[in-house]
Amino acid sequence: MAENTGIIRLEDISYSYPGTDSKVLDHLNLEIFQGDRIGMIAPNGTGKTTLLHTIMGLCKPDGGTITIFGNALKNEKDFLPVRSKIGLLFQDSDDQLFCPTVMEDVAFGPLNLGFSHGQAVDMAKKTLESLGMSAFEQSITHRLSGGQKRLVALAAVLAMNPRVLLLDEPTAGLDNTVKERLIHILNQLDISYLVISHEFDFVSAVTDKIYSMENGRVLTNAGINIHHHDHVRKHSTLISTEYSLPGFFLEVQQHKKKALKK
Amino acid sequence: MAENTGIIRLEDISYSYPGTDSKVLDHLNLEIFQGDRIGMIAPNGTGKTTLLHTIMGLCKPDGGTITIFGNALKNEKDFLPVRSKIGLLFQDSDDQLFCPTVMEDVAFGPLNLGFSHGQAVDMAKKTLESLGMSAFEQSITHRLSGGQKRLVALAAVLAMNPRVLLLDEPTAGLDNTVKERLIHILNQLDISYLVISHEFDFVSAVTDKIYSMENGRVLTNAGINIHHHDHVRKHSTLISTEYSLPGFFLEVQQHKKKALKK
Amino acid sequence: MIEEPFAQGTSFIHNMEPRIKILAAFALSLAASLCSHFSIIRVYLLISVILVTAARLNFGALAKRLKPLFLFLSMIWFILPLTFEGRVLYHYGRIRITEPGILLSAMITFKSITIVLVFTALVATMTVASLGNGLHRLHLPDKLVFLLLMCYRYIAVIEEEYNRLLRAAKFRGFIPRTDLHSYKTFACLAGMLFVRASLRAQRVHKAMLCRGFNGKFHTLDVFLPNRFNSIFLRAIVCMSLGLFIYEQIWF
Amino acid sequence: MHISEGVLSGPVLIAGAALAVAGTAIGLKKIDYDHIVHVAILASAFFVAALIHVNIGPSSAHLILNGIVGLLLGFSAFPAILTALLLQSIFFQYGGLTALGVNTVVMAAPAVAVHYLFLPFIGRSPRMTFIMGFLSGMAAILFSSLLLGLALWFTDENFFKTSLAVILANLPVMVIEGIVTGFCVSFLLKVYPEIISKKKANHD
Repeated sequence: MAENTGIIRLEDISYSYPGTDSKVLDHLNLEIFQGDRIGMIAPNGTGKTTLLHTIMGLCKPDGGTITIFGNALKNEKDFLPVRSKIGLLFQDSDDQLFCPTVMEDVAFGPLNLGFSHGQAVDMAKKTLESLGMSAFEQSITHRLSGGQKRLVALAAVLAMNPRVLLLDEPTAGLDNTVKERLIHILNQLDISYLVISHEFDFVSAVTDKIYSMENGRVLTNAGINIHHHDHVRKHSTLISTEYSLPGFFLEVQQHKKKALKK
Repeated sequence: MAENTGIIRLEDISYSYPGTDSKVLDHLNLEIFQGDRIGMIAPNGTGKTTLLHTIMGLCKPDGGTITIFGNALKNEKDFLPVRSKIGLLFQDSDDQLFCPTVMEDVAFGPLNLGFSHGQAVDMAKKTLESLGMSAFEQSITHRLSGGQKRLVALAAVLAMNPRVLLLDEPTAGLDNTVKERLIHILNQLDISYLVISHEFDFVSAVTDKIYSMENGRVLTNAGINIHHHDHVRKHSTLISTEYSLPGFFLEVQQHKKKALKK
Repeated sequence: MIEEPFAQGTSFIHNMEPRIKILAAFALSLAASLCSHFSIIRVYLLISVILVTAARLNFGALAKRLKPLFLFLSMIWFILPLTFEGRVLYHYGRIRITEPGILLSAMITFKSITIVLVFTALVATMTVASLGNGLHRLHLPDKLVFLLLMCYRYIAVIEEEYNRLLRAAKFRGFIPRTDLHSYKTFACLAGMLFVRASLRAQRVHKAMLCRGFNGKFHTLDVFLPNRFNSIFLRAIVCMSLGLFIYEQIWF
Repeated sequence: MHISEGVLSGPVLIAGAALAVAGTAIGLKKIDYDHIVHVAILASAFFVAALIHVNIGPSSAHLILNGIVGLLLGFSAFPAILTALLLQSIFFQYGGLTALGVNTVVMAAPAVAVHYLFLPFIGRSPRMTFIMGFLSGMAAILFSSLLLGLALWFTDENFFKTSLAVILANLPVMVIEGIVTGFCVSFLLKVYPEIISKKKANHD
């Protein structure tokens, strides 16, 4: 066992969809420490969303233990106080932004934490400002563009002042401008996070460690050695693909990981 | 001008979203010839979906001419007979499949073309068989996995016997097994196609020419020289990213293109 | 498709508190709908025209908005004079035009235009978000307010889903006709909307739980109460009530 | 299907409003906080589905689908339909504030009736499901047009002929709503039976 315990720690977690046999999570282990910036590269259908929902207590695992901030969590009640300290950014911002205006959406979390209207509005304003989204305070949520929605959703999560962020495909469907803005924002954040994505360049630009998922388990193998080269060389023009992101010629050295023993 | 005309030919096409000034397509030119297998590498927000919708007659361009199969197309009516001969594979299969069972979904197109029920079912069966999906004929489409849905969507498009295929991010969110299957299928097809994707490895594995899009135009420049290196080296395990596809160490030499003059 | 063309504006009506506008609209429309004399209904119509003018609404958009109403009214003018019993004003063979039919058509015309203009001037000049806030502060049930706001929030999302599905159908050669195949296709499309709505509801519910939802809904006030609001409300209510009582006593 | 402002008499408007309030109150009581999102987003889907135009010979009509809403939501159809109608009047000016009560009753009462009449038979066999779906869609429109006719008739006896015309004009709509609802219920039962069976379990 590790000498100091992670803030989130999943041990031996298994989960199958109700009524099916195939295991989405299969004796999975994962530990996130204070200050960790972890990337997880996994295609759809590998159980990544289930993994995040399990951490939030939205999926009840069939077996295993979940320890968050030092407490073992079992039932819905245990998860309630924890949820406000873990910010989950959903893959589809439309699922996450359910209030009519941006301000109401961002203030929703603080209001639920028991802050007064005035305080909640203040917190929302500050968070929006820190993300450069002040201009949208009074905007109608459903009229925003995809990129704006993503940033507002992030603001809604950050306004609750979480200790850990879980990001589910934060770049899905975004164009490069927003992606770069997201990279900039994440790199300036002072909290731990886990980013799930299938975009290697994005993940490597915002994290220190890269894991992957396979057969319902997290692979945190110590030996990953990632070489990344500029592989689209442009002559007469620029090919603006996601490859033209910061993070070129980047060499991510995998930190020595204290791999969890089962 | 080219000596023989392409089956799809866009000349000087401009398009702005209603009520805005910024041009999504800006005097765009594109020609697809019989037998062409073209890849287009374009990130989100560059107008690739608009381009595909323009070819299908869904976005009315502000200027320019669209010639498909030798006919200049102007209004909705002109496009009707053409649509069934161009197969468009949507980025999100959930947007494309709406019938209860796989069989009904695949037979939907042939039925619309006026085939009898028996003929449509026959055509659907054959198409599904050719994609190795016969086992799913009676499955509920909605309950399939993402990869299976993509293949059913492709079957639904192919069942109409199109002369050209347009594929919009066909690999988005798929795992490697399905990607490889898709590569195999595309390489065996005997029709022309245009693949839009941001996955270089996939595109280079299924196409002969690679274009890109920038500032509302298609770049078909002869000078693109693409170097591609294996950049995720695996030691103790496999990181399944989109990079671990066939097509490593690949060098695509751009074919000399007869660039369309304006 | 889902537009709120009148919600943006700078007139004093736009700047009024939602609660006040809802109450005023309610009082005025109710009084107008209960009115049955031409000399009175004209006053209501005048008030509604004044309100619309004060809200400085775009005339073209307003005309467009009144189009369905005028279609309905032309139907009324076509049917009622021919079907109502009463003093015959004109007849051609068996076709007769009666006085009560004409009078009722005229009354319906006055009333419906008045009520629609009041609604446009006072209710359509706020966003649904403000309307929800106003209704909340008027102590309508939490659940109903929330239902309204959530429903509003997801209409655009679901409409976009529908457009994509219909587009996919058209790309595969679907041409709507009067036949079983077409009806079945639309039934599938509608069914798919319900399925996707239900799945989305599950995800949204999870997202709410993640943000500490505990059964309490909040709406935020954007408008501050001021003296002018209550003066406006009193004026409108007094006028409605006054006209109503006047009509009961004098006619 | 709705009646415009300015047509109905005071007593009819007030009776309609009272019934709508009662129905909505019962409906809201049946929705717990975990379920309210579900009702809200299904109401959005209902709003959008009602924008679908289908051809009837040379003309076209938009779907109403209150039968489906009734089958899926039961008494919660009252608040859901009230919400959708209020939003319709805001966006398209289909009616204002005073006729909202009557219009809600006209659409929602048949939806609730259909729920209790036909839902128990749905799911017994594919054939039965289609037939019951067909009847639900048809009956919902039939009841709605009868209610609308009644509202007119109570306003003024001279509206009798108009009421008959309303009911007759809705006959083709009934058939089409029946067909579409039948297919739609069959679709839902095949593709996502939870959406129907969950409600069924609630009041068994």
